[in-house]
Amino acid sequence: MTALDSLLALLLLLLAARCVSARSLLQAIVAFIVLGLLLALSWVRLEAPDLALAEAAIGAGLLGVLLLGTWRSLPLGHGNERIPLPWQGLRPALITTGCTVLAVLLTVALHQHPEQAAMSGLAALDQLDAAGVDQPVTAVLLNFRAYDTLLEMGVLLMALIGTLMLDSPLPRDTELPARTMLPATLAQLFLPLILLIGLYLVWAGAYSPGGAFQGGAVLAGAGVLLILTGFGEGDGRDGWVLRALLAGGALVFTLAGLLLIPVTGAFMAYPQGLVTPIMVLIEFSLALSIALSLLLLYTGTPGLRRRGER
Amino acid sequence: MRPDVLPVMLVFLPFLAGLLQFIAGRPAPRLGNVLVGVNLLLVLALIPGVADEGAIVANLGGWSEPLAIHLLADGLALLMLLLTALLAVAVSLYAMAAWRDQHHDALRFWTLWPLLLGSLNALFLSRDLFNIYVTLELVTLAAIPLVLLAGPGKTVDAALRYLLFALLGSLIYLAGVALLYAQAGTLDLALLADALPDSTLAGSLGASLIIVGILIKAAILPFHVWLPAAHGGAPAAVSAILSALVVKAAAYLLLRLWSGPLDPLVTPAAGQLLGALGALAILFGSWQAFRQERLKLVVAYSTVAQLGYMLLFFPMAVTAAWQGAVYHGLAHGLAKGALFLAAGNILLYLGHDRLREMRGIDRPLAVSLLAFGLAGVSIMGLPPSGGFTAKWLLLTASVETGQWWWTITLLLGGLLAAAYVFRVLRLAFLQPPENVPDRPGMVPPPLMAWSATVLAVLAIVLGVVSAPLLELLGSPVGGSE
Amino acid sequence: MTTFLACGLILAGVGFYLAGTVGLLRFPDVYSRLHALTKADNTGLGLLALGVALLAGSPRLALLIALVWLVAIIAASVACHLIAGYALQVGECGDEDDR
Amino acid sequence: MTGIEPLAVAAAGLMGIGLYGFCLCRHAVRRLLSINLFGNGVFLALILIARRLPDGPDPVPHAMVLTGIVIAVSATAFGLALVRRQARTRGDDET
Repeated sequence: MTALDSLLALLLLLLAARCVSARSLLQAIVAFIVLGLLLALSWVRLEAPDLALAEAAIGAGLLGVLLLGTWRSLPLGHGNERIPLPWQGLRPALITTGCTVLAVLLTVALHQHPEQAAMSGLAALDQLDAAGVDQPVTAVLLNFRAYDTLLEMGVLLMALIGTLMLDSPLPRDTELPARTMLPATLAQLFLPLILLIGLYLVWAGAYSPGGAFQGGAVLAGAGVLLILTGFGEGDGRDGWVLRALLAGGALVFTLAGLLLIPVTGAFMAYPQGLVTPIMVLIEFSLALSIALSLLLLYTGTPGLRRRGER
Repeated sequence: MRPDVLPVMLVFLPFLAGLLQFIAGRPAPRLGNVLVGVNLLLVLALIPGVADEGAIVANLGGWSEPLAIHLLADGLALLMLLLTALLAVAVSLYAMAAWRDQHHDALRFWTLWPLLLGSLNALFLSRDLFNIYVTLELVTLAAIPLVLLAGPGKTVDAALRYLLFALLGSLIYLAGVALLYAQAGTLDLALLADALPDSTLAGSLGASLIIVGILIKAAILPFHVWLPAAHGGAPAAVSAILSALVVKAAAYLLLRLWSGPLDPLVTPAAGQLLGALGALAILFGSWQAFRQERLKLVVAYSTVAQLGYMLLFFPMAVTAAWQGAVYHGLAHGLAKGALFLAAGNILLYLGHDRLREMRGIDRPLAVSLLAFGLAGVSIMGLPPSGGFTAKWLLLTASVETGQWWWTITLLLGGLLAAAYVFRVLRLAFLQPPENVPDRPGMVPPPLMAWSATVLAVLAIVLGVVSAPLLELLGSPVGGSE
Repeated sequence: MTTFLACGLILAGVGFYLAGTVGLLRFPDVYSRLHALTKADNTGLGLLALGVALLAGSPRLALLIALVWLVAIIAASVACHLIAGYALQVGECGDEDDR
Repeated sequence: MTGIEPLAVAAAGLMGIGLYGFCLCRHAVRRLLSINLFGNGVFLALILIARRLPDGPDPVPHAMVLTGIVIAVSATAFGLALVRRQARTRGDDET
């Protein structure tokens, strides 16, 4: 199977080189998206199917749509540039040397294996019984290292606030898709399926690959599809319910951290009998926050509405 | 109450306030001001515990050692928390006056600022490598929208450049974390030093990547290019936070990691290299500050220079240098906050901050100029200010270790600082030309003038109260005595 | 026997993919490229799915594979339709530097 | 274990190429792409590291990757909004 790995590695490197060196920005973006999908494929092979799902949905899918939309909003020819080749000048030569040395050192470093296995990982697998879920990654994200996830939700929220301050939504498609009914029909056909998969992923995260992040990303993808096919669009206004849902993921952690102190006497520790229900609550509010945040990061607007609605 | 509730509160309460403000959708400056008050009280309440026991540790989630995330409040963290809390109070009062009539901007400020405060507290309290990565991102992504408050059209270039460098810096840091985790199998700073095997390539490369990533975030010399435009272009209250706290947080991490988990991996040569970068930053930044034509850029380049002093700990690595570097961080934080707030007042009054057209503002802006002058005393390192104590400690260290070249750097840096501070003051006190045009701006309200002055006075007072604070700080964990 | 058949199907599928890819690379304009891609690749995917389903061994998995195949060809044909429509509307795009 | 792991080479190569692109590209979208290439290399490295545990992949690096992806994507989305705003501001200046 090393042959397949070698092929994947080679393709990844070629696509990365293409992404950096393509003269047209569009081609660079396309190379990046394909690279994301191949990366997801390689992660499946590395026993990380849930991460592959996240990379395909968020890293290649959602970010890809966003990159393409941004490219379309730029003036013609914007971002087309030819970067200097390594031998065209001193600076490129030095940078090439530096980056090559770094890559070689990293390769060697990634082949150095320590004597003992990772302590934290072993501990996480050891204490899985007490975590309230069976899936180790979900247990780490929502329980063992829930604090990280809280902070991460903060990052997501602040990236969204920053984006909204710029008041630069993605331009709406006015000319193209309206001509044909096919995408809209397809969206109607697939939407229930996508929603089902999204919710299933959130739910299944407790015991099999999946979880709030992947589920949220798939739900956000459903939203993107609705916008692309003309059923919905970004709205300049927002409401407190929407804002509460956006902040909900971080808020539920914060409250769990603060309110449970008198109950359990510890911080961000969930009382024994209630672990599973609390985890489910957290997981669904996280998924909803993630889905809405990603969707609004895509539209670049504070609110959403159905097309044509005032 | 258990003492380990305090660090948890310091992170969670600001987050709660920020989130509630976001949901509420209309600005509540009072909530923000209550929050910074409570924040200061919580930090003060931490002092006796840390003084008695050396450190307070809170375990999040109650899991066992290699897995759990801990919050750690030791002397170093406590001093940074104290600096943050003091600045937070002054900046919040200033901001309350500055954004009184602007609904939208006020809402954004009072949403982002508590979140940034919580993130900074979280960063200072963190004892976990990956946690630090997330808090660094959190701090950056709260800081950049705050820069945009000065008007997205004007600041978008600076913000974009800031974001690009910050993102690259944190991913380089993360690459280092990955390598160290591969070697040690834990992310906990307290366990890392023991768990790392001796001198492997992976360990050294990981440590180097971590340090380079942080250097980019801290805007140390070759990576300083994003700082002046971002700090110079932001609104005054935000510039004060960015210069005094946000870049300082990255420099703090360098001190924290170098003297703790990375101690077995770092070499004296690396220390000399970092010191050299610091020295270059001091000389280059000061010279650039002297050459600028706009007041806020003078102050921003001064930050590039002043951050260099904190790096002088690394080549010397003795207790005096440790204390000097940290003390310099505190003194510079307070003084730089005062300088930016005062500069903001001048900008408000004149409508611009071009140095050559600044003359004749001594009477209407007396209080702000007093703040500028007092803060300048600390920046120059004249007694009895906090800046003087810091430089004195660093000088002592350089004599103690026999590394005379840092003595020269320190003296030159002081001279150059005096040059750019006096240049500003001289222009401000020059008599105005005969036909003074009508001033378009307004005299800043007393709250804005005095919040700057209070910070400047604190920067001076810092020089007098050094003994108890230095005792609280102690000596570097892994370093030699 | 089943394994043998499955291998044959998968190999045939790969052959169709190969042909489609060659077509994508060698054909001159958008329409003929789409022609090569959709026809050859959909057949290739069908054969591949059939082969994998035979190997899967459980009806549940085979059903899932059939679902994947169905969704993939629907998506592919709609995408093809959109690309062709766009090409018709905007005109042929050049190979390089189209924008 | 002996021999070279191809995907480890790919991880290191992605980081190298990403850094190269960041240093030499001028346009902000290209620099964002380069940063994401670097990030993808880091994530791949973390997943490789997670495989070193004898019984099943190590969930801690996996969680780090998941967190990292969300952070990288949201920061990139913010960056793209900045690019759009910058292009608009420049367009207004020219007219």
